[in-house]
Amino acid sequence: MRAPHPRRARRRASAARAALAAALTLVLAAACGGGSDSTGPTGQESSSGTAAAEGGTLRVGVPSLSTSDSLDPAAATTTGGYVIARQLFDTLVEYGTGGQVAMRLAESMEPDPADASSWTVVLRDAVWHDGTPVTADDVVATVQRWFSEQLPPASSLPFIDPARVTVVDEKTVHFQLGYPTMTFPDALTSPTTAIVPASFDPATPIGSGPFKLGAMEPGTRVTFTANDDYFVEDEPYVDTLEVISFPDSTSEANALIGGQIDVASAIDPTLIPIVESGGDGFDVFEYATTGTLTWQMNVEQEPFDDPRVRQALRLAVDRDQIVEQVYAGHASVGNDVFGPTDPAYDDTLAQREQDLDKARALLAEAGYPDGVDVELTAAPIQPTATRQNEVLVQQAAEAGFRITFNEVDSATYYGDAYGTYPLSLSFWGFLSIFDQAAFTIVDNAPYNATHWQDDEYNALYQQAVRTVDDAERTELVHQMQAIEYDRGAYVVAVFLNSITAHSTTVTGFEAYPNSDGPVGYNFSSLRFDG
Amino acid sequence: MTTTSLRRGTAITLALSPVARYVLRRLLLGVAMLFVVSVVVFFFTQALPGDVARQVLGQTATDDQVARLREQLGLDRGVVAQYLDWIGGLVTFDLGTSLTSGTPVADLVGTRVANSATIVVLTAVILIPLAVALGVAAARSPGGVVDGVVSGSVLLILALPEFIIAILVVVLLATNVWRLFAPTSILDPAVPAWEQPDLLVLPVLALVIGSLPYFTESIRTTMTDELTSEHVTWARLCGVAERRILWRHALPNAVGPGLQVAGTTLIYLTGGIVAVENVFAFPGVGSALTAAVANRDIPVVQAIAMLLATVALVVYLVADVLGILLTPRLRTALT
Amino acid sequence: MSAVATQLVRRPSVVAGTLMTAATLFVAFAGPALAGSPDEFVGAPFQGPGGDAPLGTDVMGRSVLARLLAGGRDFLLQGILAAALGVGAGVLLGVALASASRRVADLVLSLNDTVIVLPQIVIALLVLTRLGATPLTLVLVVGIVHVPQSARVVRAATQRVVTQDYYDSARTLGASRRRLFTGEVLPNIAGVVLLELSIRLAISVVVLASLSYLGFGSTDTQWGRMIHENQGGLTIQPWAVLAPVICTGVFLIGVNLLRGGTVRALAVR
Amino acid sequence: MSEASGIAISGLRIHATDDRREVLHGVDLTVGPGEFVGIAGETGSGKTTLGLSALGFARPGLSVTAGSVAVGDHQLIGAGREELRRLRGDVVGYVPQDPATALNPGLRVGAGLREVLRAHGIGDRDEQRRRIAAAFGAVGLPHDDAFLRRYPNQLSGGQQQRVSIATAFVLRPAVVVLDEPTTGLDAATKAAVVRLVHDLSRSAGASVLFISHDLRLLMETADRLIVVYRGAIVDDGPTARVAAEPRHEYTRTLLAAVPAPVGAALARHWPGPSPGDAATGPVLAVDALTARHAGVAVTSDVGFTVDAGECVALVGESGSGKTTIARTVAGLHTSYDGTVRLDGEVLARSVSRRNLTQLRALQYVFQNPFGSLNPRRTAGRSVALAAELVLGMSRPEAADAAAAALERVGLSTRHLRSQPHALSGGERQRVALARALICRPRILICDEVTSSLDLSVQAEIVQLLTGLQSDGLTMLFITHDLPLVSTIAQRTLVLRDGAVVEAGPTPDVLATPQHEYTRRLLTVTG
Repeated sequence: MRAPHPRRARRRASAARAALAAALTLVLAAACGGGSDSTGPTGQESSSGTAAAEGGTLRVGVPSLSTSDSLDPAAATTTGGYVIARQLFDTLVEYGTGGQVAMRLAESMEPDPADASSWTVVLRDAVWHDGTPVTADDVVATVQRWFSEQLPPASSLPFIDPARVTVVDEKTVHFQLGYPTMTFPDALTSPTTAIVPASFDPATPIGSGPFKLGAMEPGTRVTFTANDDYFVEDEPYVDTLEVISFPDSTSEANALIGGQIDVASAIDPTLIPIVESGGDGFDVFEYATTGTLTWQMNVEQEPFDDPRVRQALRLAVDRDQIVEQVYAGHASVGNDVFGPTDPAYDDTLAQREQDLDKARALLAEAGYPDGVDVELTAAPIQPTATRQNEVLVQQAAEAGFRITFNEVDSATYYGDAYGTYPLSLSFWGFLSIFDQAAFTIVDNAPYNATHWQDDEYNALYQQAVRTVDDAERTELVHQMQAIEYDRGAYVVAVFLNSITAHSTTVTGFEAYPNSDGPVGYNFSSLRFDG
Repeated sequence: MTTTSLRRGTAITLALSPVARYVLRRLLLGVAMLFVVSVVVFFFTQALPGDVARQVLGQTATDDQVARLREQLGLDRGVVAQYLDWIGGLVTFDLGTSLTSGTPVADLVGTRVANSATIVVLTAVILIPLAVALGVAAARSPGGVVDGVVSGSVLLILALPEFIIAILVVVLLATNVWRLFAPTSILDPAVPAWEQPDLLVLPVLALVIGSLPYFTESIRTTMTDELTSEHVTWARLCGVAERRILWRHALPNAVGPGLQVAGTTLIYLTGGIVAVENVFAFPGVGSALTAAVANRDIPVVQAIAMLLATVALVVYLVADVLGILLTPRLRTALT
Repeated sequence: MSAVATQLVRRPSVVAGTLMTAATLFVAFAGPALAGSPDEFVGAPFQGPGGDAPLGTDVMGRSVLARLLAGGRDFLLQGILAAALGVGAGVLLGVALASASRRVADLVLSLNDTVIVLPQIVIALLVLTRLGATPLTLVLVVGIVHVPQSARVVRAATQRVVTQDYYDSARTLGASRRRLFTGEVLPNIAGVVLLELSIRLAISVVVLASLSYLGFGSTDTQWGRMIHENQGGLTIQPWAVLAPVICTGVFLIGVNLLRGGTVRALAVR
Repeated sequence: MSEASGIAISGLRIHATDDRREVLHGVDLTVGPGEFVGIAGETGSGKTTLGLSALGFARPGLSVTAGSVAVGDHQLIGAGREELRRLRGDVVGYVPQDPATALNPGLRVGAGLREVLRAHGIGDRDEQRRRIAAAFGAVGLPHDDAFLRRYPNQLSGGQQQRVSIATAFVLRPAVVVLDEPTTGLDAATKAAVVRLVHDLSRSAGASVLFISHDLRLLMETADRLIVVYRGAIVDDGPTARVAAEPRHEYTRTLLAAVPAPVGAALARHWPGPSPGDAATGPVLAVDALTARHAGVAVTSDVGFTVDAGECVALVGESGSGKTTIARTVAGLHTSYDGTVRLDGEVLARSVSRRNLTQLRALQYVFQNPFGSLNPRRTAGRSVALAAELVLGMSRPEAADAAAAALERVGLSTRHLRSQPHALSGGERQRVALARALICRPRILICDEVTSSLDLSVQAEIVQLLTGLQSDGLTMLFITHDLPLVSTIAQRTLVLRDGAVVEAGPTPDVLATPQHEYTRRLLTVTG
């Protein structure tokens, strides 16, 4: 279904490019005093979309790699770090395309049938990039490394007791937990929990993942080569994967249209028409995710210490308007609770709509009959963040919230003042309801900038994570969500779509709704078609 | 004893040519200026809010972990101690280590510098002869076609920020109107920038267009002054041919002032490149700078700041020295 | 004076420059009163001209025209203030330098040159990151960038004045320092200062727009911000970007024309 | 080049291109071969425009609208671009007014001359070298390689002028136009240059058009004198005839100005010097003055006094230190050893430390009237401001006083509101005088007040000053023009290289100069 037109355009372009390249080379040679006999253009052309179904070089644009991108998956804190972790390594389990936990490096992951106080993991047959097999010893070493080196997974996996992670046989590991929890698999889907060899050295990262590390230019580009011994059949399809950084999605879209990349992994929703304007050669792959830009109301300060004020702000928000104006329709409304793709998500809660009268009444009731002044602090952590904040300022004004929008850069935002802002905006891309709760809601949750604590909610959570029966657990989760819905401190207004623009020559895109990135950063399933 | 040292001192001064002495004096002054710049840059970077340790470790980090990393990075020491450490490194050409990546700053910034230098030099190589040709042509026939076109486009382009020019160039030549050139400059880091000329076309074009008016206008003004000067009038009255007047009598005198303008333009290019690099996703100094500021990678910010200051100093020095060497009045005044 | 005025009026470039400058200033300063709400949503993002939005909609579906009218005043005002601040400080410093002793002047001049060598983009980014991009910080950052260059220009102009006989004449008549400054120096460097001001104004506006593009702009409705936030949609709704660009451009061309015309009119004299 | 041919200008009209104003009104002038013609006229009279037309050239902004200029068979008006180029330099040579700006700063002097030779087809290096040596030799310049490799800025003013003369004569043109070639040169050099031109034209048989505002100079050198006034030739004839029987009123004015006769006292009703304390000693006493510029002494141990009602002249060539002395007295030059006393009281070095009485007592009139008036102030305001500052008058009082003062220096009230740029040089100098006189000074310091004015205007100013002087105004009069002092100063000091070489009553100094230098000054100018 490819029109001949773009092809012709491309050929014309390359002729012009070659001519210009020659001219530039001449100028350059003159500038350098002549001696250079460089051959001008390099392999840029050879890698373009004429590849066969198998092989080829896939060039993927991502928003902003950074110099702090880590080659050690456990230390990854950045987009780039996650991207690298997903290519080089495997987690035991992952969130699959249906939003359910799926096996990855694990063949099976089973709880103690009674209370989930211990879990047994059986590994599939896989080999490291150096050809040696992946064994139970590696898994144990990985876990113990987290705790001995105080790496981030150590604090996000409080239930794991490193001393009681034991090798059963070459392919089996037994986890005796500090306390029982059904969140065990969820917690091990994060790319930071990827399994590394016992002899792991971050300087020369060897993993079991679909790709091996090629060249890395920090903050600019990372190149991977296919791991031919990968355990998923046929994957990866391409020989080489280049992940290229762009400062914004405009240049990413331009590069796609200009034929410099094959996939623009994250596109601002308002720019979809740009890709469409590029002609028949381009398409957009889009799906709903659990990712959300959520407002955090700090309950330790006025005015959000009063639940009525929190409800008032939630009622002031016109969610449909945000979806239409900020996301041009490419998002879905939220209902102040997290995890819409989680099987336990309560979709019976009434959709919260804007109700300005009620909001004003609640504010008055809380002692703010003339409205209230609030400072909103936020960073442009997502392309749409600033716009979403501007809309909130406008919508809330009608309900009596006089919001001053204080925009800072993200290092400032996450600096020492983080957690002290009366009102702020964060992006959460958590994979499940439990994951979200553990990180942002319950007692000791590390990211809880709202400081909201609810004993009833915490108790329900503790009970739910220990409940092995699905139906029972779902019921408890519904109760948790009802509490959040009634008196929580987050305004969950929208869930974002993952929008990936790509050349029509590339296929194999799959939706990973509860994922932390476009197509779950699973680039191994992508291939050139035809 | 005093006489001997005095005499030796005189001998040394006498051994140096006046130009060399001038250069030496300027170099010493330059070192002093760089020292002041280093103090200013250091203390401005210290004032940045946020914390690189937290930036590196991410939000999940505990206060303990942050404190440990800060200690490891040496951020827990006094400001003066940190400054002395840094300046001590600078003196030995050690730019320090990037806080975020842990790699030496020189490695991290090296390719970026080479990339930016490539487009700046290419721009200068195209810009300077072009501006001289246009400026001379405009000055030759004031009110003529070239003059009109030059002043018109000078006006128009002066009114457009470079990033707008860059965006328009992309729309026109890379994406929407014609797809002639690569819209972004995603250079392959494994290959030197100058071996990927197709990716340099548009940034260089945008920079040339953006800095052409100022330079052309200056050349035009200088050349107009020269061509209306008494000595050119007299040369005409002595029967010297117009062409000869242009190239032999007028242009050499315009070189000195022209060099000054070229220097300023070059400095302006290194500063103005930031926005243009952003448009093209160009992996250069400008984008490294904005990223380093955003990540609080202070050693990188400091290194880039010192680099830009040094480049500015050297460019001004070279322009001044060449200007003196090429302007007999100034050169003989030194003697 | 009137001779200069006649010279000015006779030049088409000056007339055109005045018209262009005046028109943009009118749009900018009367605009906020004429504009509909710049924040109201009138359609989907990046819609072409039509209906409630004669110039189409912006990235959030607001009327480009309404925002254009609302966003000029503060933007131009920032540019004007930054230029005034920079040149004002440059005048004080330049005049002080011209009348200071050689030793002091040399020292201050090399400090001045040091500031010229300082990579201003780095300092601007650091300061704006530290203090946030508010109208005040932007004016300060952009204004201060002008000081060293303006000081140099003003110093040269002042030196031309203080070596003139009329300056010495005023001294022999016992004119005070203040009187010498306001009576002899200022009126005679006024032309240079005005030209410098117009150059700095143009640079300020360009720099403000560029900073805004890099994400260091004020969050208020302003032309610079319009360029920044709608930049991605240039190819689908060009008006959202081009309208503020054209307005800024017309203003700058106007200022430049006025400057060029004035220079030539003064030169004739 | 060709046979001696002379130049014939006829019916030449030149217009300004912008406002169609006619600058030359149909001029006819024929100059025979070898003839030395002096062209006199005041600034703006059109004499330079006439001179340049001999090269078929009009300054930008002017254009030839009628008439012809012929040198031998060559027509210069209407000649093709290339033909004109070949004629210029070869058939008609030109010596510009100011060699400092006319010599290309980027060309070594030898190269500059070579450019001209090359332009006229003399490309052979040896031939070029021979011609350059001859040309430089003829004007008395060295022609060794070291000299030829010098840049113009490394030459003295006199040498620069010789280079430009050598350039003009190198191709032995039939006609040479010299445009004020002696302005800015000191008396001795001036005389030498004139003599040189004379000799060159004789030996080359070239017709010379020598343009100058210095009538005295022309009368001494030219065979024939032409007076240009307001774009027309008003007098033309052998020098002796023109001097004896001028045919035009303007020529008579010019001639009257030449010997600078003692004019009739003009303004009898000057208020006169303010009543000082009845000191018996000299009003001004300068003692052991050694002034320095950037550490270098420019005067050495100069001492003199000025008594009340007396005019003392300081005479010397440029660089003799006379202006520095004047500026020291006025408090504008502060780097010196020695003392300056007013009524026996030592004056502070800097003008800013002197009190109002002292400021008022010493008034300074500057050399260049174009720079001494604030261009942003009307003439009336400039004068009134002085009264406000020094006499503490209110604004309306000062305005009245200024009107009166301007009237007394011969200006009308119409000038009150004039901007300086709308005034002529003479008018400006009168304003400057009025500004000084309104303060009723004890001593008026006149620093070369006439040197930048046209001859006829000079006479008027001198007349004004002698009037004031005979009214009893005390003056320190600085000039390079020795004859001028006879009409104005009681006593004269002759300065050379910063030292007084001769001093005494003016008649004695002029009549029986004791010092060789004074004699030389007198011979070259007198």
